[in-house]
Amino acid sequence: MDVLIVALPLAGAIIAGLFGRTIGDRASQVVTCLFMLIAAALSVVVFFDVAIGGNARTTELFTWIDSGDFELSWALKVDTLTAVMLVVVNGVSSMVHVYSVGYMSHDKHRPRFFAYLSLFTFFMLMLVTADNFVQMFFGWEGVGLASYLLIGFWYEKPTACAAAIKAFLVNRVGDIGFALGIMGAFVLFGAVGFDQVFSAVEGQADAQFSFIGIEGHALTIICILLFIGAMGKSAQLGLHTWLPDAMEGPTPVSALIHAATMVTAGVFMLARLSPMFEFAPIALEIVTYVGAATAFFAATVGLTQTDIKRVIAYSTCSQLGYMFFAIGVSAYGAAIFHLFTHAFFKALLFLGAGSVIHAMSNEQDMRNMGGISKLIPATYILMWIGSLALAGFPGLSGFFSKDMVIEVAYMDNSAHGTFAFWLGIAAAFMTAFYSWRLLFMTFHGKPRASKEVMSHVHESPMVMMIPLLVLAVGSLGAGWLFKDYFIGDLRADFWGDALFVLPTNDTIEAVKNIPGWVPWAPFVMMVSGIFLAWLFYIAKPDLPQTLAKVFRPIYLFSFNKWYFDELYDALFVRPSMALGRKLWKAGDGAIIDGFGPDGVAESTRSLSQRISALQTGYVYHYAFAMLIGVVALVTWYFLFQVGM
Amino acid sequence: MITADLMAILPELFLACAAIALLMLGVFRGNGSTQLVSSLSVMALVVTFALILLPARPESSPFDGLLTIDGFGDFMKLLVMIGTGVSIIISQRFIQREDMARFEFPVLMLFATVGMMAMISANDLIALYMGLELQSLSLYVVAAFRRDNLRSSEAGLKYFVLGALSSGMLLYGSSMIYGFTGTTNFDGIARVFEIDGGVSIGLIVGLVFLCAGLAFKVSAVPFHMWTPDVYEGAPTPVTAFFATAPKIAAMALFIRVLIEPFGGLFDQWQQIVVAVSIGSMVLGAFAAINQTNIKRLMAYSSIGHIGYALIGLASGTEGGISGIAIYLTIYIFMNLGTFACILCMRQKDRMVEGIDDLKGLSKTNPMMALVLAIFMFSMAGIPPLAGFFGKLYIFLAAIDAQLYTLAVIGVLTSVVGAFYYLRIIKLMYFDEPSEAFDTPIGSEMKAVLVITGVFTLLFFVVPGPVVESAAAAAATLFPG
Amino acid sequence: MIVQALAFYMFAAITVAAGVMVVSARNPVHSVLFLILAFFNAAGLFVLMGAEFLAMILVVVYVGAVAVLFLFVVMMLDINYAVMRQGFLQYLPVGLLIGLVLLVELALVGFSWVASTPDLPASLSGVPIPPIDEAHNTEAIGQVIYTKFAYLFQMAGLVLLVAMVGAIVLTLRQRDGVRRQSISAQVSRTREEAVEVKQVPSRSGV
Amino acid sequence: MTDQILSIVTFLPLVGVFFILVFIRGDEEAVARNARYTALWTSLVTFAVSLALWFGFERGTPEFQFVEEYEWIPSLGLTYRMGVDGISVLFVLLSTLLTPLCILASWDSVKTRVREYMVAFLALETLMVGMFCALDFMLFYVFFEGVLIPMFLIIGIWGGARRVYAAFKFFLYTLLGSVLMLLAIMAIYFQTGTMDIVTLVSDAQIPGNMQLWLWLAFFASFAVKVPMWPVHTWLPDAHVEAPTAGSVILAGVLLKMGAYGFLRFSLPIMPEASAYFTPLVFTLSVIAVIYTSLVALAQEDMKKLIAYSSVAHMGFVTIGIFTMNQQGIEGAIFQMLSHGIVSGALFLCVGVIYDRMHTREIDRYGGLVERMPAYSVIFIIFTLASVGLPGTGGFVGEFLILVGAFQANTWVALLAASGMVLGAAYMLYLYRRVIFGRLTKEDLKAILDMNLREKVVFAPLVVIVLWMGIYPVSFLDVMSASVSNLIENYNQTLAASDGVSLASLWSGN
Amino acid sequence: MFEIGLEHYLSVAAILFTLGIFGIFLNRKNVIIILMSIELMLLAVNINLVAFSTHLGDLVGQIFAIFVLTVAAAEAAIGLAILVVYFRNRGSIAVEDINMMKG
Repeated sequence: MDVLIVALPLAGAIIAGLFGRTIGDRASQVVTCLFMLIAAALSVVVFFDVAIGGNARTTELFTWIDSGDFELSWALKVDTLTAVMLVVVNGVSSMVHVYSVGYMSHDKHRPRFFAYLSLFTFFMLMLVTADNFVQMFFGWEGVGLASYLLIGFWYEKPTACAAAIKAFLVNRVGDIGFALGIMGAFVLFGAVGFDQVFSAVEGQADAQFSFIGIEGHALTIICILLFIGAMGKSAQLGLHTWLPDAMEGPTPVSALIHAATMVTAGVFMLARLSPMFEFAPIALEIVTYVGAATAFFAATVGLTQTDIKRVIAYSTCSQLGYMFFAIGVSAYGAAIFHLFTHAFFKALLFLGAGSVIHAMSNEQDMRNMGGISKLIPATYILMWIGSLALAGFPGLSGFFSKDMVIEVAYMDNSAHGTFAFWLGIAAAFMTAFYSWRLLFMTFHGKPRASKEVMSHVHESPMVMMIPLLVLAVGSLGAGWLFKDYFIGDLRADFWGDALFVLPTNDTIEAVKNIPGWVPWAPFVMMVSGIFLAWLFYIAKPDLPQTLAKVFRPIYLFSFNKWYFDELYDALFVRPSMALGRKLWKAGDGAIIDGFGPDGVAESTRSLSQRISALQTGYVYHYAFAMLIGVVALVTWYFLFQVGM
Repeated sequence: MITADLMAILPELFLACAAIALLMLGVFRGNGSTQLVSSLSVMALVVTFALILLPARPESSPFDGLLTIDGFGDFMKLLVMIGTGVSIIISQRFIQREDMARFEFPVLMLFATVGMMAMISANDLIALYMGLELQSLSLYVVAAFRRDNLRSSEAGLKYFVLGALSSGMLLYGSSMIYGFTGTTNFDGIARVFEIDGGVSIGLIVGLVFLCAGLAFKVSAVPFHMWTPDVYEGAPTPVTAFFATAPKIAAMALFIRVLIEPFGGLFDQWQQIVVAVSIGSMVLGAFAAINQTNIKRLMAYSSIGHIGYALIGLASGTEGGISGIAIYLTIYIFMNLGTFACILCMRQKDRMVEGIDDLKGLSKTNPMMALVLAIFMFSMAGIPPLAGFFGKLYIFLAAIDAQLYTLAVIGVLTSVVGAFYYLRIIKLMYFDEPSEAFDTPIGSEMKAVLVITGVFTLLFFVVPGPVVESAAAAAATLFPG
Repeated sequence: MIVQALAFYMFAAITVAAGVMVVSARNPVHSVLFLILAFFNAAGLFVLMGAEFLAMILVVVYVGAVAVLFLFVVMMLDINYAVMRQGFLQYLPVGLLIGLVLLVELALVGFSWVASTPDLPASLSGVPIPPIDEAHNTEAIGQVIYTKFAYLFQMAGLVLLVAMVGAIVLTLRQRDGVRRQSISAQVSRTREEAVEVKQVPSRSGV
Repeated sequence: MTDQILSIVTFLPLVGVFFILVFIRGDEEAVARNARYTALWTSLVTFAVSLALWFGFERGTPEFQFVEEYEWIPSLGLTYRMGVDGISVLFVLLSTLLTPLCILASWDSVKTRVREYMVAFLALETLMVGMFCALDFMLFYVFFEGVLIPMFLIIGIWGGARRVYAAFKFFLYTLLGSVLMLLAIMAIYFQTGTMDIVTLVSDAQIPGNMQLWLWLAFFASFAVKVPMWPVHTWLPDAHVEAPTAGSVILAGVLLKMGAYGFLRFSLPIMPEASAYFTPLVFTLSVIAVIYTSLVALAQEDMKKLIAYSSVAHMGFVTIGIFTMNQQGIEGAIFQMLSHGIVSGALFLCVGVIYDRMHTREIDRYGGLVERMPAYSVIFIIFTLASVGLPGTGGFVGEFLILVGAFQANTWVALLAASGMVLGAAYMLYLYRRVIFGRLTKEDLKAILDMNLREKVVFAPLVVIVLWMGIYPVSFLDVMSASVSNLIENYNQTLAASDGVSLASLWSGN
Repeated sequence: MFEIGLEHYLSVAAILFTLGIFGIFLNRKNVIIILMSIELMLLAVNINLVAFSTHLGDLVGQIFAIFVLTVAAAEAAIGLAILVVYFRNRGSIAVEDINMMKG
């Protein structure tokens, strides 16, 4: 069954990808969607079997790499953590597949699209079922590839191509960290299988290690390296720049990859590696700081964006920050729980946004929307549900997970915990603000689109709405339904061996003793955020403009995403190109060739000319040369060899 | 006594008599008999070849030690026979066409060959001198053989003037050696080094002069200056001849003189040989790059090759000498083949000598281009062609003798040298044809091309015979 | 002794002086004549050293044949006085220097022979000069040159043959249209070929 | 039959050469056609025979197998000795695999002097295979350098505009390096008295300071061949100017010869010097990886870009070799194999569109996916393999090398890993400019997708690349015993030597 | 001074030899002078040989000298023949004119 879950998407991808032309659009769609749905159903079965039933297991397929001690196999490890991810991945993926049938109905490359989607799902499943670092890396890079392909799906758009490459490259930067981390783990533990490594962690808890001249605690170094990988994939501050650009891809892609699944791989990885991180407190601290900073940063940027998908993208970024700082304070369960709920409502938001875009004839700029709540009421309602879940409205799924995250940060009772807590609170406020800003700008007010566009606004077809409904149900109920398992009292049985927390670090447990005001703080923030949004965009629509003028630098700073892209462009991209050109023309061309082969050839040629100029053709010169030869030799012997 | 002596020099004797007989035949039959005389000359060479191989010639020193008959000499003489024989064969058509078909031509080559054989066997300074002069005088004449051609006569004149100067030096050196050892006999000279104080500055200066004379004959730097001009000016078959047989003979003589009588002075002459060798390799490699005339290019190439061969001599070991023997064997085949190609370079019934005339040969005459390419790669020393093995043995000897610097310079210049060989291949294969050469080429040319080409190409398959007999030949120079 | 010395110095001085003139005379004919002078005086030196046969040969062969040959060619080619051209003086100092170095070195070698006369066994070559009362110079040479050195003698013959063949092949020209004497044809002529008897009728002419 | 299998594989192509030269007559058209078929069948049969090596090769032993030995030049102790171990057998197969594909790839693109072309290729195959099989030092050298001849002709005759420059540069550059190696071989011969590689590899006793010089001489040859920075500049020129199949062989096999030399000779015969010079190799390799990747980024010519990427990838290989641990070396060998396939395939990809448009300038393309979907798929597969995406052959080698490097020197691992980013950058950038975008150029609008012949060429390569990525064990198995034996010997020798003598190199000896 | 020893003869020979060489490479006039210079050199050699022969009491030197003379005569003949041929082609035997081939 485990094998089938993984293999079905691959089979779908191969069929649609290679034979899509032969079997036609329709067949491709049917095959991939069907396979995905079956896989999703199986995942749910597995979830109950493994997570609830406690049947963790590992299926070894066949040896992959075997080089000295570096030995590993293709394997499917299914424990609770994996099972959760299987549900999330396959669930969201199957919904997105179905949704895409409607959303992409006008595209002429549908088989390719579905092949990519299925391929992505396959890689994601390989990632979550890995029982060793390298297979995880396989899935890790594989999803990066699929993401690349999907972002660049509309290959005619230069921006899409650029975004695709950017996504791949930025991810690669993170992947280097991941790869080096794997290597460090291999050097330290002599193995790359999770089970072998985890069982050896305690023995190596104090091991020292030297990396690029830095002498230090081995586990910390390794964990930081691995975390760099997670940062790349999960778009954490510094390596986040690809995520907003990735919105160039079709919207279902954004929902699947850039909201629900791939970007959470980093969170998954850290959770998976909890036995290692637990022994690397400094690494955890760093995770917390980065996560909190991301949560805050992304939220600030989200305030001013005008592209509907970008707003949601920054929101994703921000929520990922939450998950990370939850992990940073050892609340792995909370992080995964947030991941789980976030998948539902973020996918819902994205698909909803897709529905809006679909309705608005592919318009994505919110400044050109407005006043369509009546025209597409179902979408409007669903977007409300998604936003409420995101903002953490009590009872909805986001409420349980997000509040938990903020609370554990508070209860960590440490500098980084507190830091994360306050930034989290601030971000919660902003989350509410930009979510409702989005709602208000999109659906309320006067229509700002052209007449023609407005006349075409229509509700999406059923094939798109059903997935939305399913996700909405998830957004509404998933938190309430599963909170006991993930973060509640049942969590010990639920997680089993999948997560590891040192008893001293168990912040989820500590939350039980939380001061009374803390759980209320996010709620207050949410309400005030919504109110502010209402004030700005319904009550006094001129206010934002005025504020933007008054606080222009701050506004621009936020609007331009803290100038990260510009910074990287100036720091890495352009210098690399320029350096490449310079090295090519000056390094290879002028210096190496100039002094090397070409220079030698040139001097040989001129030497040759000079030598053959000696051959004057005059007999007396020839005779003279002979004489010089003889005299030189004789003199040589007279001067240096007389001693004998 | 005298019978044994005469038996010992039977090949030389036969060849000399044959030459005289052919001379008479020519005189009586007139110039119309050139073809006949040529053919008979080749026959005479074949017989001589067979006589050398005759097992009834033990090692000996006939004529009171004036000569020495040994395996080394025989090996070199065989090479000389091949060089002369093939040169005569490939010259026939040329001399007919170029209006220089006179019967004296092959006869003079035979006389030169007799001289070479005398040189190779010389065991006495006087015998050395006589052999050398017999050879040189004949060569002076054949160089200027196209007497109505300015280039040819200029070549003869230059060769003569410088050759006379060199033999003057050689003689002066001989006289010194005679004076300081009291004998002209090689065995006697060798014995001097067994005496304490036998080595004197006079002897060394004499040796230097002697070496200068010999270096001129092998055209080693700085006594090489005649080579390019003479190679260019002399009629092409003569150039082919110059590049092969006399080189072998002079090299053999050089080796014999330095190893046998002056073996005791090894430490002294090694320096000369090293200097001369480096000079030759460097000059051969660099100067050739600039050439546009293929015969001139071959001249520089031969200077370079001699430089390599001298590395073997500089090592002064048996391995080195056998390396030279192998090197020269391969060298002679490559050169004869190359010159056969050059002799086929005719456009509109006119000889051409420009390297550029080879352009696009691979399209107009693929087989000839292929053979020439084989020779060029081989001369550049690229395995698996024969030329590589020649260099291999030479450098082996150098490394064995720990002449690392020499070896390194050698291989570096061989890379430079490879450039101009490749340039010829480039012209033939990479460039578009300019004008096709006249076809068909004579069947004797084809035969020469095929034999030398196959030898060069497939030498590596069975290198045994040449290598083993070269080793055996070298061994006879190093008794005990 | 003194007579010998004086004779040596005279011969040597004239030889060297003539040598200088051979090289430096402007008129090639003069050069040849100076060469002849140098040969004569060298012959004198040979006599001083007791090599009479060589001295004689030098005079007979060189002066009688070679030098005259030179003279003949010089006359035949009718060469003008050569004009010194540019570039000559430029090399002169270097040339002189190197020549001088060579000269000094050669001279040093000559002196070193006396200084370090090697302790050699008498007449390594086995052909000692016989005492004058046993055989004079010519006889002594004659005794070995056809026996011990017969091989070389034959080689010398070949060398001369080559020289002859070479000289002929290079310079002999058979021009078309030039009538040549054919002795064998002349000798073998018969009466029948040479004489034609004609019946001439009277009063009609041939 | 099985006793001489290596000789058969080596010299079978020459039989084809003989056939082509002797039996193929007729008008130009017929000659070309028959030459093509003869060459193809010869190389296919050779490949089929060589498969016997794959199946007959006994895994798990470091011994040389299929050894054969005949007298060659006894006076020098030279023998004709052939044999393969786990390291070389794979390269033999790589060579025999690529040759038929190359012939097939040049089916239509080579129109002039087809007969000579095929002869050159078959001769090249003989030399390549022979080089990997040779167990006699001199025999090895003969094959090693003999390769220059056909390659020189292939570049020079059938190459592009600047083919003469490229051919000369290639030839003289590599010749310069290898002649120095020749001297070193001789010195080793006189030091050890044998040319037998098996003996030399297992116990060569060479004094430390001599090792250094010898090592440098070998390095001169292999570094140029690999090519390592800064002696790499011949490669872009040669690649760009060579005909497609020539580039394939050049990248696929010829570059491996240098790295193979390091493995076969430098490490086992001169272990102390290898250890001594490891930092040098690492430095140059890291520079190569980063430097050439950056340069590749700036390229405007497709072939040149891929050529530079080859330099970068071979930088990985040299790092792997000198890590001196199982992962590093196995990774290096694996990387060589996969790079052989991948870069070969990439050159073939370039060839496909070059044949159609006769330009390699990147700017002249764009939006090809529109007209050439199959081509785009093939191209992206190899692009990704080149990038080192897990699941393709490129990943396993690269990753193992990095694992090895991490153990040897973390700086090297880090810097080399940064090459992964740059590698992805230039390859994807290339792909984007060629394949993606809008199809605006008029002349591209009629371009045709790959035909059956071209697909047949690529099919085995795709299969192998994926096979190597998903089930690399089948290759690692073959080499592991030989590699561990190599490392063991190396460590033993190193442990036995005091290492003090090495210092004398710089204080003069 | 008045004791005439070997070194005197050798010195004369050395001077003559050097003169001969000088004649070859310093002479710019005509080739015949070069031929004569060669004769001078050979004469020097002969003086050397005879001197050594006398002082060693060994006849071989003189024999050698005889052969040298013989060869020198032959050489002169050939040399002059070539010279004549050259003159016929070029119309000059000035040394500076003999440079058709160079480089």
